[in-house]
Amino acid sequence: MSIVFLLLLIILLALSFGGFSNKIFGTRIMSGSGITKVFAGYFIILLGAGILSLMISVDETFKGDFLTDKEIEENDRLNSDIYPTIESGKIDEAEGLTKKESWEFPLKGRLLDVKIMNQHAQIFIEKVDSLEENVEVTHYSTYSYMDNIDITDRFPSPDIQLDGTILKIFPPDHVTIKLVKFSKAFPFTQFYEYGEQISNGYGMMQGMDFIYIRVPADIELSGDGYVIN
Amino acid sequence: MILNSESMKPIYVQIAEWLETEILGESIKSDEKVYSQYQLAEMLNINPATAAKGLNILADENILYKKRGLGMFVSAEAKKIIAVKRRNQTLKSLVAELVREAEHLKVTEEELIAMIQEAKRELKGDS
Amino acid sequence: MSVLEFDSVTKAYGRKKALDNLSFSLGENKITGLIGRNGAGKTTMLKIAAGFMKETSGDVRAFGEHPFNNLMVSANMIMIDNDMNMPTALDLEEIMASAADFYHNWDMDLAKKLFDYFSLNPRQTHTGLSKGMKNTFNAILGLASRCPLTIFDEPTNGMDAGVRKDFYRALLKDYIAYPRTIIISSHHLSEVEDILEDILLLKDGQQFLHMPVEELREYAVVVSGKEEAINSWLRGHEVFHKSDQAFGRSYAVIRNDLTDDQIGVAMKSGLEFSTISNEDLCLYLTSQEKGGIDDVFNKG
Amino acid sequence: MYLTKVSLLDVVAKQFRFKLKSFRGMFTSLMLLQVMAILFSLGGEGGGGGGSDTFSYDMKFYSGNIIMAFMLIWAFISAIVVTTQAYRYDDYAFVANRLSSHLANILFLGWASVIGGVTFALASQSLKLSVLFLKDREFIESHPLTLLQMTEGLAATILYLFLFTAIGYLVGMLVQWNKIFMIILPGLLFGSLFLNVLLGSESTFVIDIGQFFVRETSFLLFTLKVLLASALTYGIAAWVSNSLEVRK
Repeated sequence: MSIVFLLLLIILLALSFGGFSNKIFGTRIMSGSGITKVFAGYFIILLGAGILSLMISVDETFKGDFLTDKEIEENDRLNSDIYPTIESGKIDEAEGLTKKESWEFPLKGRLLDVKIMNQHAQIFIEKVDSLEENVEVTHYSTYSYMDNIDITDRFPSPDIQLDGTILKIFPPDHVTIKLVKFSKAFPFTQFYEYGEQISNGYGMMQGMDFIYIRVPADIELSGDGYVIN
Repeated sequence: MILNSESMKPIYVQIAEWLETEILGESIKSDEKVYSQYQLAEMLNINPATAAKGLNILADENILYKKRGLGMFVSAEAKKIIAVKRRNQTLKSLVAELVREAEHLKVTEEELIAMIQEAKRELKGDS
Repeated sequence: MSVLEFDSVTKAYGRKKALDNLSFSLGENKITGLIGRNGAGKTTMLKIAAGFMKETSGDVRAFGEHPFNNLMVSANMIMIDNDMNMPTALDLEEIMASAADFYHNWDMDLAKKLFDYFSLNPRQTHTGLSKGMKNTFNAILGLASRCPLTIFDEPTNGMDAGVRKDFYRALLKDYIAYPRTIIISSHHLSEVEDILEDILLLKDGQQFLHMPVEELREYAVVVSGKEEAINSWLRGHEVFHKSDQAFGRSYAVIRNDLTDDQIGVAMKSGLEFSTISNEDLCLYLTSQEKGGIDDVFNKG
Repeated sequence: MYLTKVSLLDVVAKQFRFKLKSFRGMFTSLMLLQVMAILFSLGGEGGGGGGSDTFSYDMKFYSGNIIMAFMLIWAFISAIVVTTQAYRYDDYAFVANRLSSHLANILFLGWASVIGGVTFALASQSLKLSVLFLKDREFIESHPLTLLQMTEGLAATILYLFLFTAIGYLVGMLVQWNKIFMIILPGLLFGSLFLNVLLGSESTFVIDIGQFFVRETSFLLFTLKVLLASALTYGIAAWVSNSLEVRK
């Protein structure tokens, strides 16, 4: 981009010494006081558009929190040791996780077959003494970003059903996001905290989904899922 | 007055002579104001300095006199001075030329005088 | 006080000297005609006087100050020439409005009246004008600005005869009403000489003559007659020009420093005296010593 | 003889008024370039897409950067045009000296930068408005700004434009001084970029200069840098012009 810009600049520089640029930039196309009127008209149109753009924007914009570089870095750091944390059964202590939805199913019998129809999520199963008749299922996920915008909320939780002794985890609905992103020109962002961010954000980063299942300690498990204890 | 730039005479001389003729013909009488250099310049489309030079010739010959801040006026003796001057200069040189031409054409003195007398009669008859 | 003073001014372009040790001084409120052949240094001199160019050596003073890059001189001087640049974006009316803003003495009433008289179009641009119209417009700028030093360099180029006459008349009338120092350079001395007070004749970048124009008229005299008679009589006189004519007659332009006796002697030997127009005289005075155009054909 | 007394400031003010009229063609070119830049910008600056089995996304980027680039070129070339002979001589049709001419030019180019900056901000908003009307997409604005940041951004835009007029003015004067600079300057620029690629180095002279301004995150320091650099550049240009005849 910058090379193209410079090339353009050089071409225009060369042209600027010919009669051509004097015609374009000194404009002999329009002379006389007509120019002033045309320019005033142009300015009014711009002003109208500018005011309109300020009035419209609020409701139309994409919902999502804007994260700073620091927040993203912090989240990345947290997410890097999320596995060991969860594996060691300390999910409550894990940071950087969003608890999205939880289910509770009454259990009949001592058998539970966990069946994943969704390859995306990681399943962890913890046997808990305090539980007797219920299965608690919780969907956690790490943050998802798109260009520094937190879109974690955009991802729905999977549908989870207990069918007899089979816990079925269905895939979530397919999510499609079509976005248009507008950024101000560089002089407007230079003094902002994001000023140093020259690249166009971080692209897309989809968070990890964890399905955390707590079952009574005496249950007999089969099927998918990593059993912590 | 029409200036003749092809003439032998410089413009200021032409102006002076024209003013003399006006004074002789009493278009401008004695103690009357003559044209200023600026009026002359504008009338004749010439530089005011040239016009001033013409006026100054006449002032030097006492035909005109200056009144401070008012301009130039025709003096009382103007007509007399002009007449004397013209007799002494203009007429004299015209006569000299006449005589020279007569010599060329082998016209005798008597014949010449006769021609002059005839011309004079004609002039009188006309007027 | 002299409005414009050149003291041994030289302007060199490389080895060629456009002005060579030029000295003169113009008095206040005079109309001076600047006369000279092409390449005599007229335009160079005027541009140095106007402060557009810097002299190579010598001293130039306009209103007592050095004109180059001088704001005071610029504000009190206008130079009208053929390659005057005007912004392409402005129409003539706006150019006049700008001039009014810049020049303290500007007379918009006069400008407008002249503008209408010469049938110029206020919406027209300067570049769109024909050469004659452009010079007419420039001349209006020069007159209406009423600068204490007003310079016209070949102002009537491209104007038709009627417009030239009107312009010089307008110049004279405005000068009489508002005297100021005016320099006019022209190829056609005959059309301006009546309104001039002084004449400055340049030759090869040097001052050749600087005198009142009425004196120039008496500066030289033409003598003509039989070739032998002329040739013998001319000895001891300053001859500006001599040419042979048909029937063994000769024609010479000489310095008019003759006594009545000398004239008498000459007339006796069949020589005739006549005057010469200033324009012709200037041509002879400034001609290169290469003989006349006839010699080109004679030798060929 | 009555001579008009003049003060430099008075003449500069008169010349500035004169230039407002005589250089107004520059605002036509500004307008043309901005409209062109908005049209270019409407194509978007690129985009991205991708996804997984549960998710897909598609994103388009728009920004005011293309318009800004056009504006910088406009500022640069307008300043060069001001230094060309025809435009320099225009000054001497009326009252001027070099100093007044330079000062009036700088004043005018400063004014042009202000007009350029304001219209740029508005043009950028117009682009945003037209992007908002892309109904099938959700809109995000990457950096919603506070009023203060907006003001700083506008000021910075104007300062950038002014800096570019200064550079253009110097380049123009150098070329007027000696046409050889028409070859030397692009040569230096190209050469520097070429070296950059050849050596694979991070920085070259030209880029370093750019970074000096672009990397500055303090608005105050940035303002100071730009003003000083512009003053220096204009100063050098004025110095270079001293070897030119006032008018031929």
